[in-house]
Amino acid sequence: DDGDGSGGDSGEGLVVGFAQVGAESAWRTANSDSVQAAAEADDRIDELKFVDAQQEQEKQIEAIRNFITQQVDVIVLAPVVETGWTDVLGEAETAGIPVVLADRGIEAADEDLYVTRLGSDFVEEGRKAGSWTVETFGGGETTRILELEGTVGSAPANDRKTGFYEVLDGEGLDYELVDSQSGDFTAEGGKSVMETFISTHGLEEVDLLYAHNDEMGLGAIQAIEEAGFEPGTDVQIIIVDGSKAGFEAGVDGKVNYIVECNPVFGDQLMDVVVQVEAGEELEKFTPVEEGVFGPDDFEDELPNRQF
Amino acid sequence: MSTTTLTERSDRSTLFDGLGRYIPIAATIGLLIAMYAGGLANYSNFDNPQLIADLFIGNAALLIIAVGMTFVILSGGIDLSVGSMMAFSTMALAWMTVELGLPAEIAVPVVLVFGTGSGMFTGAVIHYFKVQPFIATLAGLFLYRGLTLQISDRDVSIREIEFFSWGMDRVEFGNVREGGFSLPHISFIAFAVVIIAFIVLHYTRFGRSVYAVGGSEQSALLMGLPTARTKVGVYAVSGFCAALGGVVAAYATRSANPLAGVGLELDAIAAVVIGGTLLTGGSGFVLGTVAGVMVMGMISTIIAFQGNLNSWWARIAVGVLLLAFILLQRFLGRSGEKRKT
Amino acid sequence: MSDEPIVQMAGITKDFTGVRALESVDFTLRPGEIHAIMGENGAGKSTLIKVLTGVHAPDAGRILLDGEPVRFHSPGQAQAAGISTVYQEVNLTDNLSVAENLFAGREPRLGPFINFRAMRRKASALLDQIGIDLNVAAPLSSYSIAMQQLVAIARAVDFEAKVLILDEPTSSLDRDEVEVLMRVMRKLAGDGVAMVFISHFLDQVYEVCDRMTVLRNGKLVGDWDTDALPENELIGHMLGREVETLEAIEHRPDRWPPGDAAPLVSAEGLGRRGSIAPFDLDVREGEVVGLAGLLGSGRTETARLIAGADRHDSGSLSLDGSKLRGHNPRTAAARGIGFCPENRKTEGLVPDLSVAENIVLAMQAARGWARTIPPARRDKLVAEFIAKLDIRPADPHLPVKNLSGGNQQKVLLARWMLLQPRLLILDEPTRGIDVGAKADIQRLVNELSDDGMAVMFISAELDEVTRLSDRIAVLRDREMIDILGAESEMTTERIVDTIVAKGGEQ
Amino acid sequence: MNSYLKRLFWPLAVLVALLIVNIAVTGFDFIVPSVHDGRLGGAFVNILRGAVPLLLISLGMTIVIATKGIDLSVGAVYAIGAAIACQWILDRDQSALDTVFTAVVLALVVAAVIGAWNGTMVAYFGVQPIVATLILMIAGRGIAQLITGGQIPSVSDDTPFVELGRGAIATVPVPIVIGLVVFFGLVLLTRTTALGMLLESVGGNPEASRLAGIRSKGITILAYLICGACAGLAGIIGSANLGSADANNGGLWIELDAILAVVIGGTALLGGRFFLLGTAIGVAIIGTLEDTIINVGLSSQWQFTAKAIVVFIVAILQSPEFRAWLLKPFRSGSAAEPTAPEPKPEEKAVAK
Ligand SMILES: Nc1ncnc2c1ncn2[C@@H]1O[C@H](COP(=O)(O)OP(=O)(O)OP(=O)(O)O)[C@@H](O)[C@H]1O
Ligand SMILES: Nc1ncnc2c1ncn2[C@@H]1O[C@H](COP(=O)(O)OP(=O)(O)OP(=O)(O)O)[C@@H](O)[C@H]1O
Ligand SMILES: [Mg+2]
Ligand SMILES: [Mg+2]
Repeated sequence: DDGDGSGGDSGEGLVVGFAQVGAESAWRTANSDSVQAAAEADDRIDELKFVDAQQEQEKQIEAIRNFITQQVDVIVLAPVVETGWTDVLGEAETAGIPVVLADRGIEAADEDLYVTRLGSDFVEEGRKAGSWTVETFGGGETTRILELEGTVGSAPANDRKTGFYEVLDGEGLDYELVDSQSGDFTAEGGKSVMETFISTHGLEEVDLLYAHNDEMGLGAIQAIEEAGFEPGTDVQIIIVDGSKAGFEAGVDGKVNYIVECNPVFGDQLMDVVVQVEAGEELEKFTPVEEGVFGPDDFEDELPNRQF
Repeated sequence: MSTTTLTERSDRSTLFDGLGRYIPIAATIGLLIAMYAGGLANYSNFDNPQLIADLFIGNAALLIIAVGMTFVILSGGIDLSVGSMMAFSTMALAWMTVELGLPAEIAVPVVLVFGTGSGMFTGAVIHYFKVQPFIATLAGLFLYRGLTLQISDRDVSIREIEFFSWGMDRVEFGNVREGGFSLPHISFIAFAVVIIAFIVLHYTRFGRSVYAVGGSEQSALLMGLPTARTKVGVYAVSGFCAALGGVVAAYATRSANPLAGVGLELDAIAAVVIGGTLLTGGSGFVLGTVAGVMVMGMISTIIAFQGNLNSWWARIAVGVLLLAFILLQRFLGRSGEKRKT
Repeated sequence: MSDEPIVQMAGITKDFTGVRALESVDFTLRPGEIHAIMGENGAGKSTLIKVLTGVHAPDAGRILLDGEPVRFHSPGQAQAAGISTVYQEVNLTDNLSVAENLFAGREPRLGPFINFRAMRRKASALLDQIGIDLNVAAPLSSYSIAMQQLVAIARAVDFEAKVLILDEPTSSLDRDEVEVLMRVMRKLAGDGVAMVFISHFLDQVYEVCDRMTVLRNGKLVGDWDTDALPENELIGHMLGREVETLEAIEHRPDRWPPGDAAPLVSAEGLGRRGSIAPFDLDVREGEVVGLAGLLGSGRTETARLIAGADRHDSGSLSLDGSKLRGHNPRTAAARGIGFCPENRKTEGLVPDLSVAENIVLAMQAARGWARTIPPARRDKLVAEFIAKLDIRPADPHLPVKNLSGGNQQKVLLARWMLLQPRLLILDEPTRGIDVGAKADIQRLVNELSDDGMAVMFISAELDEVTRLSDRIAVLRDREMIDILGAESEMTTERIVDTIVAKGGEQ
Repeated sequence: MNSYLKRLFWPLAVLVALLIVNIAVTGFDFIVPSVHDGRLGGAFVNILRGAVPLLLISLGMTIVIATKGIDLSVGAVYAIGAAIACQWILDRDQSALDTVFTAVVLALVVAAVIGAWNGTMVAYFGVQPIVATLILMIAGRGIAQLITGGQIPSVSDDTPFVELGRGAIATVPVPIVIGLVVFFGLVLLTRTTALGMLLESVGGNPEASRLAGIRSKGITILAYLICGACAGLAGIIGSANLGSADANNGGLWIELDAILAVVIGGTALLGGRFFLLGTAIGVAIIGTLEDTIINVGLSSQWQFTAKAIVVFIVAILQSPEFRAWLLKPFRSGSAAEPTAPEPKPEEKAVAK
């Protein structure tokens, strides 16, 4: 079971199948670009088969089956959801094709169906945001928080929420969640939900806005400005992702804290893919390097931003 | 009395009138074959028989739902709630078996009965209160999605439930490695649904009333056909199929995803229409729907084999393929049709 | 004939929004009798039938069937209770085959499954009985309205019902078919079936009916034995006034010296494959050209080619001697050719639009969307034509779908008369129109042609064609076989002879 | 006219009910506009402002639906309009007025051309409207992403372009002004000319319209063209409001909301009569509903359910059959019908 099969393609490099979630955000397209560019540049990789599943698990499963039929060497999967992969990954295993997870993870019970996962830890991102909140507001009076959630039901939304409150509750911060609504991870959603927040609750009493991603945060900042408040001052703002636009807002003093979620891990992924194909032993989880940035770091970090 | 034949009758057209309605589906199948041949010529491993089998694995739920949709569209209606209903059914199954600890043997019938019942309710609202189908079922689209999210806003695993492991057990046709193929049980569920639907539509009174109502509801009523029963019936069938699609989805992934099947109703409608069924009702075939689903699957297979399209080129490619398909179908259909206006 | 009534309707009242269609109407039907319901367009005949058979619920009144009070909630229930009906507009589903239409809802079955073979066999046998020969497996849509009407009748007759209702079954039928239908009706009456017959053809009514109930403006005028009510009295009851009978409109001999003027429109070798063989035909200003032929002989096709509704694939058409290019309904209208199609429901009216909008539609189309007809002028024109054609109710804002069949036909006529075309093509304009209105329309055709308008007139009633036409083109088998012009030739007998003779030649 | 007002009654009633709920929860501030930076604000004004893109699309959709069509591609055209405008400005002198002008015109023209293409597919190729527009619904977002290269182009806050979304004319927010202009423009276009009647005629009976000499193909194309242009304009306003264009999520599923608004407003999907004012009310209902959910304090999970319930209520209230059914017990209770002798016959009819 060496996977060389009738690999089909003439070259000796690897054929990799990549089942991407979709193109739902700038983060995601930056991620796709990074992986595609890395594969292109890498001599060890002969071809990258890229499929965009438009956020549907059914389409991803279909894509994996097609990869199996094509007898690719390695399958990279960025799962839309955590559960439901048992059968199709089992099929890949039977066909002798190793699977690498990129970005999101899958349920623990299926751990032996993939070799390793390379990606971010959304719960950890939530925790990072939580820690800064505790640090910044701890000890004072009740911290009043507004939250802009991601798409209802999506893993990053759920995990970033979980990690955040885990720390807040764990550290015993005295806080009140004024309101929490989904802004669908979009600027449009962030802005309109924020407008409603402002007209319903006002901003005078609110201390912190926690936005699950950049775009919603940026949308909300506009709403805050249009209502005559100063984002970053009248209300402190945490955003997750760390796109260029997010950092620019940070430089302008409109954002107070950025938790990075790094999409640019194409090169790292190619290394992992090659290792996996060679049968090397790997840790189950290979974290992507990700930082956190406060007001002092924004200026310096901005030039390094790739998306 | 047959001595006088009162009307003049030319012998022309009798043959054609019989065959004319098969043209769209013939065109669909022809184009499907052409697409397959194109794939064969361009991609290695495209000749693997499993590739065709896979069309019926990944699209088993879609096929079932599209069959239900065929009933509704043939009757001149439309059902937008099927995607949400499917997600809701899967989620409800997960909730009943995992949270409530009900045996799956009970949960599955409950879900199917609920799907059928809510379809009947929708149908009754449409028929008796004359609410437009598009709107009544759009309310369903929102409602079932909302209920699904209220059960759980994250995916739920049901792998521990023994019952759901049956669905993906495979039946092998020849050795897969030596050019055979295998199909899981869920594909057979889908085939069974297609066959039953075919028989019901073509060989039962209910099926023929569906066509009659789709042709002209007013006339069907005046002919004394049970239009109320028919209209309520088609939505019940569609609700049942959507719920069954949910059960199949539960089998296929052994998990429930609250955002599953978003936009699935449009895929189903597209499959039905590509299969030659007219949205105005009264004309079409359930076997055309099978071809339609295969076309949708074949398009994504080709894109996966092509493999070098980024997200946007992939979308554009799907659009262009659909366009080519529909225009060719129109063109072939027309040149053959040449019927009286 | 037993005297115990099988159907009794008493005090039936039915309101539609804004219109009182029936007001306290009584109606009695006895077994074995053929009972005519007479009245003008919009008198409420069809509504009475629909109330009886469960299409509409009455607002007041009671219905007894066999002495038992009944209230049907759908035509299906009425059918199940032994009342079989052919409604006015052909109500079959034309996407299904002829056989399926004949047996819809009562298909022969094997177990739960329909036995198509048996169904087709029975269908052929049934059609054979009333003397028509169709491909029962072909979709109904491939046959003309007249054929569809026959199929609808066959379906209703086959129910072996206690009560058979025929609402204008003969409106598009030829004499021979009507003959057969009447034979069937008499036979059924002999078997004790009670029948309701609605028709605007008085001769037919007098030929088969035993009794008549007359309605006027939704109210009962009375009922009479046919023998006791002479035709002019009947008309008086229907219209509520005395009118000159139709016979007053005589054929005007040699009004138009043939071959005198230059042709206005002339077709040379005009034809379309599969629809009508190439033909030559001239129409001169002020001339009425009739088209005669049996069902499916190609009259409609001839008209459609000249009107530009279908594209011709051979020959040419010229207007005032110059060849027409790009002939379609729009350019035809612009060039002064108006076309009233035979199927007003599918080809004529826009059901949701108001009477006024339907009337001005063609005129507006000719002006383009940007140039509206000034409202004042429009209202005046509409009012004028509503009065001229006596469209009832005379409310221009009513959706046209709420009008009775005959009044809808008048709306369609008004649409084209408004345009004052040079050639007006009327395909079955008098179908389903009451005696009074029919006389009006015939008089109108005469008037128009006197004013110099050319008219092409198609009707299933040969009398009508001969009476109005200056020349008659006779069709058979989708071919124009002769054009009769001399005064001596303008008789029904001559037309029939022509058709038969040419048939024999082949 | 009377029946026209009757049609609007139930949608208006639902709208008023929603407003009352909001006022009850958040006080009169909800409805009373306030002024910020020389621009009207306040909850309700914000709702209206935010609903303008939906309004524009729904108006265009109304016209397409009048021809018995439907346009699923409006969401994608919205994204394309937004993408073209933002990308064009981004690559040029952002503060120049003529850049902005060109960007807007370009986006509108492309959107109109896409609409015309849809119309051509329907009118000339005889493709069913749902299918014809489904193609662009899928491919259109790809085209929008192609334009933006998968990024989310953000224009600077200084460009006059953003005034289209955020500015004010005499304190009235620009989007509301645009919405009103388009609304009255379309009303005038369809009701003072014969266009409205011809659209209804083509939608009500295409064959009869053709035989009456109407250029039904041209009219159909025009309807889709207007709809496309409206969707493009909606995209421009939406992206101007945000200062960025999200090709993937901009206007996502807005077609469903638009169709909903049209139908709530009393226009039937079967073509024929259309009601632009009704559509506007439908849009106001949908816009207010989303805020109501937040104001009442329901979580995001409730969004769909609440929407379903309101849609259901509006739809069913509009049904005369339903109202008759509701009133039935009261009527027969108060006075016995003259046609009372009933119980037996039903059994009889069914028994046979
Ligand atoms: N569905 C309806 N809605 C509103 N008004 C209607 C409806 N059906 C019929 N009417 C009105 O009721 C009256 C009676 O119509 P009906 O069809 O019974 O006339 P009719 O006697 O059959 O005439 P015709 O000889 O033209 O068929 C007419 O004024 C007509 O406009
Ligand atoms: N006996 C028949 N057998 C087969 N097709 C028929 C028959 N009679 C009519 N048709 C079809 O019906 C259609 C209509 O016929 P057409 O309109 O030419 O008849 P017509 O002479 O205008 O008669 P009328 O106007 O009285 O119906 C034709 O396309 C023809 O195919
Ligand atoms: Mg009538
Ligand atoms: Mg004819």
